[in-house]
Amino acid sequence: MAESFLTEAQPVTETSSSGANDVPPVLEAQNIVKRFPGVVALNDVSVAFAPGEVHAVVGENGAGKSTLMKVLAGAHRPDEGRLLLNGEPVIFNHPSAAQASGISIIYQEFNLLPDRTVMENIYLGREPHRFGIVDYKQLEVNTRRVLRELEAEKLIDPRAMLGTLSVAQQQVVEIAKAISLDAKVLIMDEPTAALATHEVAVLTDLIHRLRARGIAIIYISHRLIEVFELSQKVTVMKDGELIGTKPTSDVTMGQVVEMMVGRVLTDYFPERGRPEDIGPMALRLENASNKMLHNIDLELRSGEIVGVAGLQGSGRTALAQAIFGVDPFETGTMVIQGEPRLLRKPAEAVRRRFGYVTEDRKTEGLTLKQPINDNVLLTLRTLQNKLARAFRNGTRNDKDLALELAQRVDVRAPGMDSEVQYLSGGNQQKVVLAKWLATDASVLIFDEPTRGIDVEAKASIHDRIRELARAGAVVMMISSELPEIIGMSDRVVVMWDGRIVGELPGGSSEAEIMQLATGFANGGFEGVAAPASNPQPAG
Amino acid sequence: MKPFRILFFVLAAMLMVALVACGGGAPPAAQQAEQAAQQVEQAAGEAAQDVEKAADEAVAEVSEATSSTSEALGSEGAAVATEFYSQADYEAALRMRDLKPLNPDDPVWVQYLEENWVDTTQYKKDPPYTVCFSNAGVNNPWRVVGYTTMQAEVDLHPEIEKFIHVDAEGNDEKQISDIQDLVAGGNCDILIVSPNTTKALTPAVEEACKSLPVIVFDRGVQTDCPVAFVQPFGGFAGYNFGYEGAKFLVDNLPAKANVIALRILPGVDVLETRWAGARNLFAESDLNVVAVEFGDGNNDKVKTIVTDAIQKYGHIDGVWMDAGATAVAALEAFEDAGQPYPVINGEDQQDFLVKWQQEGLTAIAPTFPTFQWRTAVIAAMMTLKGERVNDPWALPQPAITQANLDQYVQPNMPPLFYAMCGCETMPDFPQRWGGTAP
Amino acid sequence: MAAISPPASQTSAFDRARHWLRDSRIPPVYGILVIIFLVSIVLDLVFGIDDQLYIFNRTIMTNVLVRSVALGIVAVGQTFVMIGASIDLSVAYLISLTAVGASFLMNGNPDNIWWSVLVLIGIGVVVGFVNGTLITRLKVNSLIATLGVGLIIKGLLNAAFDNFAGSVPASFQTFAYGSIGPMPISVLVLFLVVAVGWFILRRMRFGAHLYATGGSEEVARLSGLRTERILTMAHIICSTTAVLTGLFVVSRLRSGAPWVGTDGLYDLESIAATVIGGTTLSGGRGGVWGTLAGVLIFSLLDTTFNQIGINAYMKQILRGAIIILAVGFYTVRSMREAA
Amino acid sequence: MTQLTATTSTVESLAGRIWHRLRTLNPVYYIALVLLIGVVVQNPVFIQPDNFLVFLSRSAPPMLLTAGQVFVLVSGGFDLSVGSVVTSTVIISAILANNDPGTTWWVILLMLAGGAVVGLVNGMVTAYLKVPSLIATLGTLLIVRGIGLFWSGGAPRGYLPDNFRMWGRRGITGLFGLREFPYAVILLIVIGVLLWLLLHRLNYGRQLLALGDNPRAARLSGVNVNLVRISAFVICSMTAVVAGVLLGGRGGVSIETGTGMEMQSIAAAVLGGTMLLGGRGSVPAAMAGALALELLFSLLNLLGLPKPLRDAVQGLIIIGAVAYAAYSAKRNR
Repeated sequence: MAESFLTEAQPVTETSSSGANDVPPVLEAQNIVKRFPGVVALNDVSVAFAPGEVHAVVGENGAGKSTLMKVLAGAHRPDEGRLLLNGEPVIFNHPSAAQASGISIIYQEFNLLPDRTVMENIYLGREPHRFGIVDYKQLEVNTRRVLRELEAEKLIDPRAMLGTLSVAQQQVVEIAKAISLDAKVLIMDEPTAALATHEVAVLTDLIHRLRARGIAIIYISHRLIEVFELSQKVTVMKDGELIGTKPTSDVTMGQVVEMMVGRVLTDYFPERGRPEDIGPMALRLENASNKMLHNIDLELRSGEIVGVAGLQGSGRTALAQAIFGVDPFETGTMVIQGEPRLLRKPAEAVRRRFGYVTEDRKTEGLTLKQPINDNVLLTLRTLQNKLARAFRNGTRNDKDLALELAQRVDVRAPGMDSEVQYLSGGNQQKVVLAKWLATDASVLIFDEPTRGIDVEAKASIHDRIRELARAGAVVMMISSELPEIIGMSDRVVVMWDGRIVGELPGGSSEAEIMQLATGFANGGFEGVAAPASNPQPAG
Repeated sequence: MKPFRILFFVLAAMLMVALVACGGGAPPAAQQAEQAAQQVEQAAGEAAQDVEKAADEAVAEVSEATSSTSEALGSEGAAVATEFYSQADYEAALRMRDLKPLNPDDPVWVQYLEENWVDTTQYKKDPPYTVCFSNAGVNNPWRVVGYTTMQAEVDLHPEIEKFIHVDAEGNDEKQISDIQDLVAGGNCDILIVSPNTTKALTPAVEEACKSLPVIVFDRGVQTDCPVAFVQPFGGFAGYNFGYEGAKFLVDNLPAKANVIALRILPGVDVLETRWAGARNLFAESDLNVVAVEFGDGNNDKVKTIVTDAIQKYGHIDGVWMDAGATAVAALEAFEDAGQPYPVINGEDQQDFLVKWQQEGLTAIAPTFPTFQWRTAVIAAMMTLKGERVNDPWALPQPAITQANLDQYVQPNMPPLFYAMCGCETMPDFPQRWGGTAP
Repeated sequence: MAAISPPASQTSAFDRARHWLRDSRIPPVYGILVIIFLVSIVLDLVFGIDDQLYIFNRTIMTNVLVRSVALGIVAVGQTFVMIGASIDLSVAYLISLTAVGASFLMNGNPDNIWWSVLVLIGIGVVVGFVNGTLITRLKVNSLIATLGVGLIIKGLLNAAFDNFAGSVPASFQTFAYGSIGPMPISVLVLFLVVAVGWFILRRMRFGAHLYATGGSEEVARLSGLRTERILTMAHIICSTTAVLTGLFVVSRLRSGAPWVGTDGLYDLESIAATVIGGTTLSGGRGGVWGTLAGVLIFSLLDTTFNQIGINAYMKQILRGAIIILAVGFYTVRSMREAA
Repeated sequence: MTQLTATTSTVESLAGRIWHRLRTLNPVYYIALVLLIGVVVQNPVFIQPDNFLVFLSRSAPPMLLTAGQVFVLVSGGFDLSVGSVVTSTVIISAILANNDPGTTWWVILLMLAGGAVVGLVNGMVTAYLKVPSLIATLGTLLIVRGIGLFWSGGAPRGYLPDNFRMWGRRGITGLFGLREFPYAVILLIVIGVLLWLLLHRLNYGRQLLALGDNPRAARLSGVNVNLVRISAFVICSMTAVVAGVLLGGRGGVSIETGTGMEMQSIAAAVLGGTMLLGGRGSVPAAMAGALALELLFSLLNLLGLPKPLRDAVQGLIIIGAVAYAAYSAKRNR
């Protein structure tokens, strides 16, 4: 979609996917075209998926992967082209039709209901029943059976409310739901996005088992390492078109990246901070605690990027939110520029020139129905409540400032008055960044700054983060992607169970970080999932 | 957009049905009305000796006739009321107009126009008494003045130990529950009911009659079981109210004068009969009733209606109202439009009376007197003491005219104080009614 | 706090009761109901105009239940749509329509009862279908769609009838006035409606699907549920309960007038009772037993206010305050739980 | 998707720009225009400046009420208490003023303060107790109305003095050769412009829109969420007081004043393109929505449609307008 300044991608010649395995495909898409007003989301895409195979689909954001998956799963109807299931043409009018044909999809955002029990979630729409009356006993039996197949029956109580489960447990429920559908084709859209590394291992294990059962798995991910570990075939998409499908063993990671972006990416990360950039101590936490965090001691210096590593739920986000005053510290001190002060609410943090790029841009970072202009200026405006300055809103001055900021972070959009809900994930993230540039934030906290965005936008955001540090800002960066932590940080802080369990210099190895993050070094190990708390009877 | 089309079709069909139901065929209705009216007169005339019997026969035809009449009168077929019109009642009201109180020396609130004595010895009881009152609501100024007067009357009777007031807030359903509660409580010696609507409260009153003596006043019920029904003109006050105002307009306006009829809302019996009382007279007159509109008793809406009517018809010469609470707002519409005041009927509210006196209007104020709230208590006391009472108790229904206007203007009272309360001599007047000592 | 807590085996009866209450999933609104009940007794003792406590008068307590019937039945329907994250403001007008329609169609003749009831339920189904279609297919906000449909019903009704029309036969009035033993039939009908509502919501697939639709329309749709149909069905159920309430009202009044529904404030009060009962406006949570308690709170207050002879306007003020406080208590409580 | 440049508009020519502007103009303006033409065809004298001003001054209270309601609606809430605030303003003012012209000013100020208190209660209950505003304001609806009626004993007492009533009833005479330029219209313009500035030209308004769009994002961006939310309710209640002063002035004391205005104001705002549950809305468009409804009432009246059918048509039009908006929003995606 983005009008690339790069050289045109060289079309990769289609290599026939024949060879070792000549199993007939279970699901095949032929010449699919899908248009949205003003955009061709899919242009003449043909691809086939074989049983017992993990087929990775990769591409930048906006490449059309998700649209293709929605077409396969019956959530969108293609404008042209057709789908073949076991060689027969099929038309899905509704996701349920695809589901009935054995095609299941696990979306990026969980499709589960927090206020319903596990078993109700797994069998939603397919409850065993007689005359419309649900047989809850049978439902529980069925659920237990499915969980047993996944070797997860001890992990999850079928009668527990879903909202009480951990993220990883919920992921298992999602997969259980797909399995229970007797799926022949399982589509997984970024299944590891919300998982910590060791949780990924459980998932990988599960995928191998599913594959052995002859299920075709379509696996979408930005994480190329996983793709290469798991998949037998890889399909690359770009700008709504299919660039090529190859056996994974035939290509290198570099080649795939090249197909994705149309160039060789040599340098992922900007240069690390030089000693002369790193300034004096600007923010210090002493023995700070709240419900989720225990005795946090932390020093942040200007000009330095501090990476925060840890598993999901280790308190990384809680730390960011405590510093920023969302869920403030209850005891302890925070010293800001030599002045002891705990921030009690975000407004106070913003006034002190703190910035917080949240983990989830859609629910926490952006006002989706407002134009780019207003999103970029939102924080600045909260600082300008004096009447005289307040009137600047809408003036030429203001618009120029917003435009300048948007250009600085390289937002691509039809205009400053386009609503951010219509932008791609990468551009949305850039808008969030611009919002904090507007206030000249001197302390910046990034929580998963590049989650779910494409390679190009990623690099651009990494550059911007380093630039800010160079300019003297205090930067704290939380990330689940260890390469990002390692590549970006001048110093790495590792969290576990609401505590800081170690500090490592920049450039430490993944192994060193993981040892701390998984708690090996602390004499304890918390499994994939905590036991289900508070089982609730159904009813 | 298939559902869109289906829905549109359904809605359009609903709308068309409604248009037809509203009497789209207005033009021939006028002729029919005349014929029907004549038939009705005949029918009524023939049955004059035996009114009771004739009423039943006439009702069917009458309803047809009056509905057409109202269409002829209303702009384009104003809503049709059939249930509340009875030719016999209308004539009874006209007959009452000629009657004088049989006990002229007593205060007006215990006067009666006819003798309909019933014996109450079976209810005789020794004091102290617990009097229960199920009130339709105190949701308009008339009812507030009435209820205040009633409380003052209760205070005059030391033999009443407890006075239990239950307010239905204008809700039929609630009033039924209230009456059931009062009866079930078993403490009431007598029950006074001011029904919210005639028809809906009838079953509940019938049920209550089985357990204790009941007095009904203000609006009626369709049963004879209460000991007494207290109302001016013995239940025909509505017809007289409307007739009084309409007659004044007919007498004081030239032929072809434009008249607008302002009503509160359709379907309430006391208001429907008022319009019925006026409608016949207008139909016979040469006045030009240009519009019949409902203003919800809302000053703002009334003003809008009158302003629009003045704009549309150029001039309005007469205003008939079924209730006077918004009379001043209607007059102000004339002031604001720079037009001369119309000939108008209001009611006995202070703001209207004051305006009338100040501006020298050509006006009349028929009343639905609030003193009947006193009478209800008095009737209850008479019942419990075993004295005979009238059922129906036909109170007089005085109107305020130019001749006696000065007597009722009391600028120290609130604007929506109803002058015909018979409360001037009661203790704590005027403070209790929200007034200031003159 | 933790330091001096007794060992688990020696928990007091109170603690055990508390845990039992928490595990039993009794809607917390029953706590409010009990509190209001106790307050009523105190008020009656202090300010009561009767000699004895009305609470212990069986007839009056039965009347409290009878008072709940009209609002209770329609509030069950309102609970359905609110679980589906929708709302229905047209019920008051539909109640009027039913009341008028019933007395008009039956016109005092007992032979007309059955087909009239069927016709009216048919009208209810159509109205529910129109509401549901507007909301699910044309994507009109439920508040506006049902307000608009309500206005249309009101207009058509007032155009056709401006008055009490006809009457229902005496045999039909057994619905409102008859009783089986000490129990009024209407109260039995209320409990039946609540029980059926509970059964549909908690035991039937449709109920599970409705909760899912209200919890997240997107999730439900992607799980293969026909959310449009489900929500439309919920609206049809709601309109049907409104018809039932209308039938109850008319059997009580003997004859229906176009204003009985709106005067009864059934639209806003059914929403308030449902919310007090623990069903959230955002959908996916709640149930009919909670709603029943919400309705009982209203009628208990009505009766108490009558018994202590409180001024009608003061009554309004108190009622408003109780709505806010009850729901406030709720949300604050759930916030504490979440934290 | 291109890199952003200073000139974002792709349309160059003036005519093209005007056409673009007309095409993207909120449809409510066209609805209002069509209705206006309809009224004028039925009643040509309507368009005479004097008559039109009378109409405008009559429409001023609902228009102001709608403009105030927009503030709450864009913040993601509802205010059902405005009708009660109007009623109580009229009733309590009459009691306090009691026909003494000397009291007018402090009574009006007191009423505005009272309105602010009601808004504060609405806002604080919504913001701190987290009660959904639909329920919170339903509660205050009962409370405010109850207080007004309790104080007066159920029937209006006292008079509104003439200098109080002039705001809704009188005007400046002899201006531009007009019979009278109503004060209500002046107030409408002044307050309308003020509210427009507040929502569309002040930082406050953008924060309010952001809050309605995504409260959590707004909070994390430093918006003082509670303050902004509460102030929206305060603004709404205070405009309701102004509407009450105008209505009391226009019609005099009555307990019926204000009934049903809450739903009407919400419907009018929605007709003007305000999105329920927040994030989108415009003061001028909402006022145009209110004006369109008033024009519709006039037109239906002129057409001689019986009153009941006017309700039905009003219902149809509201549904139709919102369905159209939803339909075109879907098409534009």
